[in-house]
Amino acid sequence: MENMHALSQILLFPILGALIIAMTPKEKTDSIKQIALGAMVYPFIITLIVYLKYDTNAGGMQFSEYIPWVTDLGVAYSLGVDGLSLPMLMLTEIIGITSVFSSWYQEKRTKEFFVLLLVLIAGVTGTFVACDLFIFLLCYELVVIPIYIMVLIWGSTKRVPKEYAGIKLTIFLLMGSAFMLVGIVAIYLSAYPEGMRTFDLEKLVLSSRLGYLSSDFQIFAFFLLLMGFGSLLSMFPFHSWSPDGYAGAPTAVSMIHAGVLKKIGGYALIRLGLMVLPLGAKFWAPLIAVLAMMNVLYAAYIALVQKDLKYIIGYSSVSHMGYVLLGFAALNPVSLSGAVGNMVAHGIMASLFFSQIGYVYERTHLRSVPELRGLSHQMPNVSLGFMLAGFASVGLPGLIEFVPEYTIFVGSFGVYPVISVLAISGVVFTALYILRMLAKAIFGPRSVKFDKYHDAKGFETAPLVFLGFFLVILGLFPELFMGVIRSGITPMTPMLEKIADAPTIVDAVIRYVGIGGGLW
Amino acid sequence: MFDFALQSAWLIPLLPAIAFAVIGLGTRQNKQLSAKIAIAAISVSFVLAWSVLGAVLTNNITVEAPFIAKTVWTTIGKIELAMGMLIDPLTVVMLTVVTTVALLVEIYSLGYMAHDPGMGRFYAYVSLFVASMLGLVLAISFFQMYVFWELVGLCSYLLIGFYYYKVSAREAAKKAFITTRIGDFGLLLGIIMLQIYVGTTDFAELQLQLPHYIDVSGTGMLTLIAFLLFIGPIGKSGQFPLHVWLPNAMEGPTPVSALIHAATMVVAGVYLIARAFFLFNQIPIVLEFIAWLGAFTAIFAASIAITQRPMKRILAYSTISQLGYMMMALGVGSVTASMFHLMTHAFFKALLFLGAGAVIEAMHEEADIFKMGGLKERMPVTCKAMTVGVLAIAGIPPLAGFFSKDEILAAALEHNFFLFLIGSITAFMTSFYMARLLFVAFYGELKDDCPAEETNDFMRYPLVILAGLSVVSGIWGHFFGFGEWVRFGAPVHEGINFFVAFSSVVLAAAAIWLAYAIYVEKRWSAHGLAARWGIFYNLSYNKYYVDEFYVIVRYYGCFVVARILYWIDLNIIDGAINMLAKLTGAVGGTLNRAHCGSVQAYVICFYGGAILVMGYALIYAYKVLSMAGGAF
Amino acid sequence: MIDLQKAFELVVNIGLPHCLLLSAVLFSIGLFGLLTRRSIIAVLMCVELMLNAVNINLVAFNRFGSMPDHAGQLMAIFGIVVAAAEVAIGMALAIKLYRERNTINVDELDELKG
Amino acid sequence: MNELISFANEATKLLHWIIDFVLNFAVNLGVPNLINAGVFYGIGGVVILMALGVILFRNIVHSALCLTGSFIALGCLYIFLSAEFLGAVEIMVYGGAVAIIIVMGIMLIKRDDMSHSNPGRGVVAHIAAGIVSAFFFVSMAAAVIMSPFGELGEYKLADSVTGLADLMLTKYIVPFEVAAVLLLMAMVGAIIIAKGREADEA
Repeated sequence: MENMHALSQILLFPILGALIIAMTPKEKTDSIKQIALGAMVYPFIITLIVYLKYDTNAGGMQFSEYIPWVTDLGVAYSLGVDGLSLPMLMLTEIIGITSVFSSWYQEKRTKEFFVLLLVLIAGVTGTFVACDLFIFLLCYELVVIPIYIMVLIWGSTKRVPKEYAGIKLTIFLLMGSAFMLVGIVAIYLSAYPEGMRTFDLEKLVLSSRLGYLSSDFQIFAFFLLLMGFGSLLSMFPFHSWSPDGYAGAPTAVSMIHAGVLKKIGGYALIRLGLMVLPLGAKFWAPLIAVLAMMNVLYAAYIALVQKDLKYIIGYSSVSHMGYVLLGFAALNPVSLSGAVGNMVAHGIMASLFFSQIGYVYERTHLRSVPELRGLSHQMPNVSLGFMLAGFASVGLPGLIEFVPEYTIFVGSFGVYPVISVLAISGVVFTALYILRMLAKAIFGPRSVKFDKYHDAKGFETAPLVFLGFFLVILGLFPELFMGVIRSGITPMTPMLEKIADAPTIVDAVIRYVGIGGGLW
Repeated sequence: MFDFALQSAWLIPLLPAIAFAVIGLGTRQNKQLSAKIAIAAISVSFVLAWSVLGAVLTNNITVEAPFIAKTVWTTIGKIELAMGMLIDPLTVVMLTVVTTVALLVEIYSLGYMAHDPGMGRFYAYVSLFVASMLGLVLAISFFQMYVFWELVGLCSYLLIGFYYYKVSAREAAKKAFITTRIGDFGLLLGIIMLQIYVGTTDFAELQLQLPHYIDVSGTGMLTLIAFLLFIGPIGKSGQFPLHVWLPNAMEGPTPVSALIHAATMVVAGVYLIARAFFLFNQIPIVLEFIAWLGAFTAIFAASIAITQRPMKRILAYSTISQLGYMMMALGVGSVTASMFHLMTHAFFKALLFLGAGAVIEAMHEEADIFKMGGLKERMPVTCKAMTVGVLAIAGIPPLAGFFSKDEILAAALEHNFFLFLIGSITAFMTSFYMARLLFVAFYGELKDDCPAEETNDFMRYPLVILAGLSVVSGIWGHFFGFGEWVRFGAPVHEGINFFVAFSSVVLAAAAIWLAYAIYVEKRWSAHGLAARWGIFYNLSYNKYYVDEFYVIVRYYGCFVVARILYWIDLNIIDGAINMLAKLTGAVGGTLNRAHCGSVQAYVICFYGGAILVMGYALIYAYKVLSMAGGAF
Repeated sequence: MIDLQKAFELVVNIGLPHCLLLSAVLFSIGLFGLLTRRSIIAVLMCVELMLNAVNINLVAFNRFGSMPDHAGQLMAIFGIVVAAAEVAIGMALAIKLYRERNTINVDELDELKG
Repeated sequence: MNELISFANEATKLLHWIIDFVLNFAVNLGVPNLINAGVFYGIGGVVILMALGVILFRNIVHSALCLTGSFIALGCLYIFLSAEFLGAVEIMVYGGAVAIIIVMGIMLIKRDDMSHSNPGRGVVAHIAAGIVSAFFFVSMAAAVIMSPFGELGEYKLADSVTGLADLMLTKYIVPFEVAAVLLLMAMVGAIIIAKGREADEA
């Protein structure tokens, strides 16, 4: 497998599929769908094989590929996966294939839809397998365009027009990429003297480890990255795109965006922010922790009064990202593995939610909780999906979210006790809004107006079966993904111990205000 | 056989779990088959559980030397999260009680649920519940306990909301889950702090490390942890002020009320404290708190139960009251009394609930006891079983409640006289309202339009068996050394404290006589009494307005704050971003005017720019050249 | 005083600067026409003038430059090729435009207006 | 006869001497440069006048005529700059083909009154254009004048046809091919654009 270019296959197969679809006549919608499915099934299987073959004992980058590209700039087509990116890659493929399933009845401009969808998936995949920052940026930018077009053409207008939603989503994505670009270029320029410069991640990490990046520079550059990736991860107060965007976007885009695209923010914060700029990460960590707590509570509160299903899940995802940020901010191996695990868990959960909402909306053209009543009478399978995702969201043991959440709490409590307590109280609010939604939309008396809609049957249950399977299996056997994540986090332990005593923003403020150690 | 059962005790929770999976994925449409699968699974678990009891008795497994087997579930950082089984007498009591009651309830449900289209679903949920509950019982660590603690909460939610098309059931389920969730939040916090400060949540390891930890760090943090841990039981076991969900939980099918909300799940809190008593025992202040809160809950709930009218609600408040009793027993330091009462209570309360279910079904879903009457003639077996149950809970010797309640009261008396007093008053009230229930519903005049008839066999035999257990379990426990076996600390065989026994029997008899006088002989008018004690009657009848208080808290604490935050989100945070966008738009609009559309204007601009660049280049070149020695 | 002899020589000894100046004059005339004419055909003609001015430069540098080959002329030929292509397409567009809009005036074409 | 011959010789010698003398005199006076200058300024003057004609005539046919004249004069200039082949190409391609294309275009478009067929824009546009082009000229001229071209060698170049052919078919073969493709594409494109939609024809 090492020499079979597995990662290239995973990355390029969807693009190949997109090309083939582009050459297929647009009337042949069935063939288009089959090609799209094929273009996702193959990489999914390869990813599964890679996942199972990954040697967690050895750890580190495996399945690496390296082809020099622009040697003058130090750019190379360099791919590889480690314990951090492999779960995210697996997640991407799971959600990618499911998004094809749940777009199966997309009748409007089928051809263009699937071309864009496959390009989108390829872009997201690329960000996770790239070992070269240039490739990373390239793939990230590749993602923006399809999203905008897809929201505009296949989106839906509810509280805000879909054009507004689309532009908001895109602007925030681009804003993220602008900050990120500046940050990455700054790192690129500072890491090595001219002539030795490189975009290669491992070399940048090495440079940081050798002390080429000064503390002040790290603080500055990390701030840029935090703005970029933070807004991508819907960090408070840059979260407002998330509910609006999801509400406007078509099902598949919501699934991919909430499921994986958002996670690029968290992934890159760890991969780039923490590994290359550890001192910067340490400096800003208390601020991130406070914002994370705001994320959790504030978004959970707001989700409580939402009426639109997609808004509830949108705010819910903002709330869950707060846990990820909290896990990041605590900066210890336990909390970090929890953060990565939570990203995986939330990805599967959120896309299950969105696929079920998409099914209901496709049939009834309703998303408002007060109008949807007693759906479980007509749609038991869809209701099962809602309940699975809902209880996973509540953090019920046996479903995927529990172990990562517990891990984050254990990891962060020792570092930020007060913030953690507040964040943990989020589990109560999560239960409040999720159960409120379930109670109103799913349970209750039968409403006759839905009798004409049939339940998800046969192929329509594919997203539920597929995501539900992972939701339960990874919940019952968390070692399946937590083990891989651990192999990615453990090598960072010495670095984390080294920065444990580095100054933070709190120290800086204390010094600035001039209150000496005596008072504190 | 016994050794095999001990080694394979993990099968006890696994079999119902498999039954859940099979029913849920395959046979839920087929009612009879689903029921058979579930009952088969629980029967095997039942046999295994009793075999484990045998194993514990023969293999000399005691509280000090439990049988532990575990496997690593997952690892976070360096912390290994293990799952496994810890078997000691405490576990065995719970195992046998849970499997026995569950088996009887599942058989009873064959009759009770026969006409419900959701019977397959019912058996799936019940199987999942039994599996989770048994997992909880076998837990080796706080962590494992929390995992299954949440799962039983889920099952409780699903089963309360079993009639999901009823708005009241749906709301009750939500309320139950969220109220217990508040407790779980405290429990989770406690467990996390235990993990961080002590380093483990494993019971056996904790027991070893705790003295050392206290030597090093004192009990300050441990007090906080113990308080937080106790919040979980407050929610789950319906202690004041988180008891509000339990009466509403009666919206579920009656067998569920019997199994989950009377006999097993709600006592999980008691079990947790008993299991971790080595921890609580280190911190007397928490124990004191537990005792007083338990006592308060007991008398509080009993005082509500006196005036309630629906049969199941009376029983629900009775459950809360009895749980308070158990908590009080724990608080005064008597694990034995608490667990003993837990066991006997499980039997007679399940009996009462199942009987109530039979009655309510016979009355076509009419639950108000004042609309019943004279059922003794129509349902003789049920009536006899119910009478046994009532006498048992009232503490009439030699029924089960007498022994267990006496043990609690004796322990309380040893600890603090006021606790004993509260306990005794509660016992009096309990006897009164249970007798009231019995007299109003079963004795008195038969109403003309009463549709009730004797129940079918499936429902009758479990009642009889439970009645039998309610009679004998107390005697067994008392005379065959329950106290030597299930205990904390040194084994003490407490004899009957005759002062306590005498006073409680007198009180119980007086209460029953009082109920008889009011409701059968009509010596005093119930209405007249209610009118005379109007304030107390209203307070009690309206459950001290706790529910209303929660509604207000929920409305102002959650929804009003949430609306304010949403307004902030829309108008301030989003507003700032939109403002930024508008500003950009305005700047762009201004610049836009330069785009007049004339190509030639663009060309002018282009060449103007080119001239500027060239001019700059020329000036620069001129400087360079003049430095080099003359331009021309 | 101006050295008359030297000034005379400067004017009479034709060299690179003279050609470049001629090219500059031609280019500027073309530019002026480009900016002032309304007819698209006239604009096109002015563009041709500017292109030719460029070609003068190329040839002049080739003639007076330091490389003894014909590369400059070759570039001029390529320029001519491109200009020919450009004029063909430009005329086609102008005709098309006239058919569609019945005008060839540049100032009436303001689709670019933002 | 001998005398006659010797006279002739003498006369020839004299003639040679006179010619030598005149030539020497002319060279000493700088006459070749003068001729060069005369030719250059003559051609340059024609080019510039014709170019001015292009932009100043009101009748677009006259403009086109001037353009052609300007191209032909430029062709002469190229020949003067010893780029004979290029001069021929210029006259043939620009003076012939391009001029014809433009005239054909004019014919296809303007059929009515030709006297005001080449209108100008307003005064403001003229002033702006004048300023821009004047500045542009000044900056270019300044650049030319400031540049120290120094003594540039004058090489005796080979025959320009041979030299161009050598380069075109060896070193610059790829641009040559590309130019060929470009022309082809331009031709096809021009046809398609000018031809219009199917619907128009139908």
